[in-house]
Amino acid sequence: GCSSKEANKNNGEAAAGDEPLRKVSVMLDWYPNAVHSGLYAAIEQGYFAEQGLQIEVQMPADTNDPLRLVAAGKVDLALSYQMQVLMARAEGIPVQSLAALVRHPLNYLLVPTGSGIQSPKDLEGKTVGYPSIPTNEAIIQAIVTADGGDFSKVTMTDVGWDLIPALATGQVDALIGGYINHERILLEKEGHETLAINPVDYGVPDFYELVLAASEEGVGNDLDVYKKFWQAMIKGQQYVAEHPQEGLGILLAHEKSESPLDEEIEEKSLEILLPLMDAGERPFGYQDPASWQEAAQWLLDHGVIQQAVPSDEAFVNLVE
Amino acid sequence: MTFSAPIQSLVQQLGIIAKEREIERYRRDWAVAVKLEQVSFTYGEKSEDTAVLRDMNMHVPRGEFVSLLGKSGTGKSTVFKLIAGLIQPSNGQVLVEGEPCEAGRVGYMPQKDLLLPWRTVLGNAMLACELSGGDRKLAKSRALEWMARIGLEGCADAYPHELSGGMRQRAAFLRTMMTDKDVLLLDEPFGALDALTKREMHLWLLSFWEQMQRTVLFITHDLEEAVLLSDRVFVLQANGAGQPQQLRIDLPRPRKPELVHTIQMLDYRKRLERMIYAQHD
Amino acid sequence: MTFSAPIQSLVQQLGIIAKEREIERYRRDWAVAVKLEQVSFTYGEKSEDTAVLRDMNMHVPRGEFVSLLGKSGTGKSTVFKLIAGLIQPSNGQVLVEGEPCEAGRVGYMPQKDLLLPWRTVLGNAMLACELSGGDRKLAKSRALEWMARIGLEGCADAYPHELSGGMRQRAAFLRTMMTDKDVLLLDEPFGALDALTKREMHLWLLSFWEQMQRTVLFITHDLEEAVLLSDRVFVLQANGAGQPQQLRIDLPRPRKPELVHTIQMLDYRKRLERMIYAQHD
Amino acid sequence: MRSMIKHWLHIYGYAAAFAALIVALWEACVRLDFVPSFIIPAPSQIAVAIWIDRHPLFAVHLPVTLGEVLLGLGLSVGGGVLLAILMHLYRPVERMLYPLVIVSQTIPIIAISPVFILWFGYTVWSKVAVTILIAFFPVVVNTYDGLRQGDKEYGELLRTMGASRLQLLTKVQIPMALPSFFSGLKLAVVFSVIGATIGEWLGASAGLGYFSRRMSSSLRADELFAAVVLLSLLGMLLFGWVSLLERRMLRRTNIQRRGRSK
Amino acid sequence: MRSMIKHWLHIYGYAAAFAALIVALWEACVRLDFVPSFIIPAPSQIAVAIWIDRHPLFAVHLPVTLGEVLLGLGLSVGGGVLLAILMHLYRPVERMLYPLVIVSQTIPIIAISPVFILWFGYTVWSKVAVTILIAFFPVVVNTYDGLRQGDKEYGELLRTMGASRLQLLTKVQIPMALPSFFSGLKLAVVFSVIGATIGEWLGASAGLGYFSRRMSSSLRADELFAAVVLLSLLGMLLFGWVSLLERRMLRRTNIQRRGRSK
Ligand SMILES: Nc1ncnc2c1ncn2[C@@H]1O[C@H](COP(=O)(O)OP(=O)(O)OP(=O)(O)O)[C@@H](O)[C@H]1O
Ligand SMILES: Nc1ncnc2c1ncn2[C@@H]1O[C@H](COP(=O)(O)OP(=O)(O)OP(=O)(O)O)[C@@H](O)[C@H]1O
Ligand SMILES: [Mg+2]
Ligand SMILES: [Mg+2]
Repeated sequence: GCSSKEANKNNGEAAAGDEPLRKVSVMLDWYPNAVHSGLYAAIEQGYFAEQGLQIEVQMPADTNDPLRLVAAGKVDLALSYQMQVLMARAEGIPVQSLAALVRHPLNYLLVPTGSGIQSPKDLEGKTVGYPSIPTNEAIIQAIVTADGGDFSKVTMTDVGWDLIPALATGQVDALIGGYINHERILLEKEGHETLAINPVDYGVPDFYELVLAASEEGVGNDLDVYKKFWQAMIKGQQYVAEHPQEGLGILLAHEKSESPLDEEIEEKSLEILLPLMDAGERPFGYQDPASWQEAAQWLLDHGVIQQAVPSDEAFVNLVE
Repeated sequence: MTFSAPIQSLVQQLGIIAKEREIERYRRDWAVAVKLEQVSFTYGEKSEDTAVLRDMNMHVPRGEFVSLLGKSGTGKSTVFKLIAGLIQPSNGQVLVEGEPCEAGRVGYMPQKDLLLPWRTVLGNAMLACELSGGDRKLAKSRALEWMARIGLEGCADAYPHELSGGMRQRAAFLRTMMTDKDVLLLDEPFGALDALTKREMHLWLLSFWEQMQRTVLFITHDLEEAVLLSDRVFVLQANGAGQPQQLRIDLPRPRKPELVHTIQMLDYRKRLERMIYAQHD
Repeated sequence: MTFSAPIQSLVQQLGIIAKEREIERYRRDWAVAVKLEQVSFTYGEKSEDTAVLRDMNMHVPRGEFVSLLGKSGTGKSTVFKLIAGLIQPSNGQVLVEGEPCEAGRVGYMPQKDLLLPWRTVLGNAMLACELSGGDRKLAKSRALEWMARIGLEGCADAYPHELSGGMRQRAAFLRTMMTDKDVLLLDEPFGALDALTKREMHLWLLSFWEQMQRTVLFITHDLEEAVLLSDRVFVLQANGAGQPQQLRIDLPRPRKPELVHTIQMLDYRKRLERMIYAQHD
Repeated sequence: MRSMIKHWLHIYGYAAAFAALIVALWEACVRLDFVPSFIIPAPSQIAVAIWIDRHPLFAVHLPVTLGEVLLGLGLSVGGGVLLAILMHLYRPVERMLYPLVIVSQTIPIIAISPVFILWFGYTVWSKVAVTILIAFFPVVVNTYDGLRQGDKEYGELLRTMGASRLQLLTKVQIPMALPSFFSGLKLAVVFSVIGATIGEWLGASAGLGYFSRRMSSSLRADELFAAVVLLSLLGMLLFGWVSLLERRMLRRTNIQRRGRSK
Repeated sequence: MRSMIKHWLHIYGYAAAFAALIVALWEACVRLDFVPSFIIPAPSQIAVAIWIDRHPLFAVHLPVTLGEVLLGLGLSVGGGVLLAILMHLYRPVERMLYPLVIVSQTIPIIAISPVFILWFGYTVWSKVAVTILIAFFPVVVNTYDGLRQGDKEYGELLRTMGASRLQLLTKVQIPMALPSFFSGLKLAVVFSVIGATIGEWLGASAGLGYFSRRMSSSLRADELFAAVVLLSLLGMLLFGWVSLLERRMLRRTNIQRRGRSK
């Protein structure tokens, strides 16, 4: 950012540290975990301060809250899901995505190994558990149908927030809505090996799992602030990508005093996440209009949203 | 306005006459502490047949000690509740010192002692003072003094459930006497007392009454007690109807307990018995 | 074992003597319905000085009608609670028909009426039958019959709060009489009744007692009542200590209410008065 | 008829006016954008949502939730009263079980929801179990306290009449515990509604709780609040019904509450 | 001293033995794999977790939660009693506010969690608000019922002594409402613990509820139950303390509960 340098100049001799930092509040999609190590690294390494920002991290009560609260102007930025941003827009909630953190689905179909289920069509006559989010139903329908199965023979069970116990205690035969970097690792740790089936292999668009969102009003007023924010995030993510051990260490240290994280789990998680967060040629966070287009169309086609959402209005890129 | 002298004096005289009439009326009203006029009362929403009181009339002269007698269940306590303003007559009116009755005008000792169980005897006695916002210290010293005189010395800090039946009754009596009201309604205040204690209470109540010249209405089943204490005795009709019968007790005051053993007492007692029994045979 | 004849007969004789002695003892015990032996009692955990009863002795012969008199607060009701087994003596023993007292052995009418407010008069009267699992129909017809005799006809379905003080007392009395116990404790059962109603109750209670030959203990403050009803009167000491004074009432039975106006009555009354007053002067 | 209406108007006039005022204010707040409608929708929007979704709401979800509520409530009340009576009769039972009962109330549902899933699966029983967990505590505490409160003197009287402990309980202590029991019941009735809702969050395929959570996940506030309004109405209805029952029962039994002293 | 210990053993012996039995059974169940330890860990595992995390648990989270509980409880009780008194004194207030109070109890927290955040942000007040929401209802219902229950006759007596409505309230109705109020308070005390826990789920950065949720989401049952055990202990302690207060108060004031009739 050039603007931050300007600000420094304007203040003359005043040291950068003395200048009041712009406060930016970020609501996480969930409690801190490996996916947020870039953010925490950027905070700890002072990348935000360099940009003249002070970050306030908040945690939600429910995965649906971040979007609502960012739209209501209670927080500046929120981490959420691509599909949910589209659903929110379909409901007239004025939010826009600013950047893609995780560029591919983490939400896989999980089935216990040795259960005989090899591909989605084997789900016929089985029970699939999902957290109350309706997109999961659409995903199962899509992949079962694409695989030549009959979705009407699949029993869908809402398992609330108890994803792991549902599968581990045999209440359901398969699970959708669990993440390969979290639920799957945890299941494995408890001795439940699972087969993870990627929905993308069965025609579901390769959507962004995690995006950064802001309200339309916020984008209108503070786009430059958000850009600065993202610059710091890029540096943070880069730091983590280059030094995964240290990057994770920062997160662990941050959480240590209150709610110590399980190091082993988070390590594995980060290992899975890093490639999925990498944008390749493009800078970290870049969003492809085609992805949005595809996702919006898919949601509409599968009845998750009732009216078409113009996909180009759903996002703004902070980096090109 | 100006008038000629004779007319002026005429107007003045007329004014004086009018005022005297008014005063006279007041005097008459004032002389009656409690007045029941054609009072009817029914509990609940039952029909007229089940009325407890029917067209009852009763005048209690100011400053008199009046007893109410009557068979159990004839409505004595109901009359008290009417005068105390706890219930409203379905017909007729109840006047206390010329005004329609309302709660808080008279001192009322109900038939049940109704001592507040979470207050000590002293606490119960202090209730009236607390409610009217009087001088607490004065009230306390008076309560303690009176307590000693009615045989409750040392019980100031006892809770009601630690008292015997007669002690509870005396504590309730004390509480009523602590209300500074001109009219006192006492519903069987000494029913649970032995003869000796009762005699002490009589003496104390009489001396209190003679000093203060309050109006006292007194329900009892003890005929000797009624004669000993009262200026006038009302005997309620069995079916709660009409005018209660009256008997004036023309014995000189102050009255001594020894009166109980006199011929006069026997005579009054017999007359009262006849009045009560007559209604039921 | 075998013994020679003379020894056998000796053993037999000794056995007979022993048995006769036992029978004799039983007879003596049996003749005493209620026995208090050196009974002391203190409420709470206060020191000995505040004892309500101290080394009290009292024998109530079987089948007698016995009254308890005493100044208010001397411990009459406490004695009843001991006999009813509600409280345990801190010293000495209380025997009912030769056995240590325990709740449920005697019929007890407490000083407060304690009618269950959620039951009608009939429901309250039926309590004893329900508890002992007796014949409900029989009990009901008996309750209704007795209700008529004590002036509560038509009140069977009334709730206690709809009754006058005297009616409540009679309902409580009825409930006690419905218990089929051999010993009855009546704590001021007629204190809230007018003379006429009281007379009716006396007549009924006496006829009941004469028929059934129960043992009755009766607390009252009405001396005439005590003399009229009792075979024996106990007068409790003021400080609750020692043996209560006794007076046998040697009047022939059946006793008529007119007895009240006889010389004998006056005589007994005076003696009792002297006994009570003597303690307090 | 007319006078009946007048009487009701007199009694509930204030309340109705006040409710109308609140609804109007709320509508205004949302319309004037003081509160975003995706966080709290306007009453009119909720009404529309209820109308549009009337079929799933009333025909599908309401009956399911109602069933869970009634089943859970019935078991809570039965079990709660039984437990209270046992604790009252046997002191050791009280000492052993009361702490457990309290513990059950302080365990966050997230900690034991897996247990419910393990034991009951996704049947109606997992929801009933949550309902019971939430609704039975007030019944236990209030009934137990009510049983202990009863005037000692009535109990003494009955003892002199040879009453057994059980008779003491049925003839005196239970009647005297009724007012307190009813306070607990009123709480339980309301709690059972939220209990069923939370129970459905643990996993369900129908019910107003399930519906509300789905709508919340789809960010459809109108429908979410449509379900909430139904839940509230259900709670109020049940509460009103129990209050009525209470009034009848206590009037008939003349226990304490003989009308308000004016 | 010895006899004191004996006395306590006698009173709590059963309870302690029973508790020990339960803990032993539980341990066995987990060890023998009847229950997977990631769903319910063994008591020994929990104990180890408490020990390991003693610093964050006792130094960081417990004080935060305790503060919320006490603040929320205080406000619930104060506000609840005030509301009950107002409803008792003014009938229209009752008719206007009672339905609202009931509604507040049937709204699932997910529906209004954004509202709390919107209004109170991430301050302690959002947690206190949830605590109040959960804890004040039993206080209101029990206190209100208690005020109405009081024997009418005492009130009548006071009216003949010229008592005003306020005096009636303070001299008769409040003393007579105490037993019922205490039942409500006991409920509120326990509910305020769970209230603070749930409040912390709405957004917090410390507290046992926050801790437990985080541990739950990463399937760390040992730590989760370590927090749960602390919450339960907190609830029991508060409950015990209020019970003690109740016993003292009611004994001192001789209201009804003059000991249990044996
Ligand atoms: N609350 C009530 N509801 C219905 N009836 C009642 C009520 N109170 C009293 N009664 C009836 O009214 C009548 C008169 O009762 P009241 O208490 O005035 O009698 P009383 O003359 O005081 O009798 P006692 O000498 O026995 O006290 C009785 O027949 C009684 O049954
Ligand atoms: N529960 C109690 N706790 C403490 N003291 C009590 C209790 N009950 C009674 N007493 C005291 O014991 C004494 C005797 O009481 P009791 O009721 O036996 O008297 P009583 O002879 O029946 O009197 P009364 O004729 O007035 O009914 C009284 O001084 C009383 O204060
Ligand atoms: Mg009367
Ligand atoms: Mg007595």
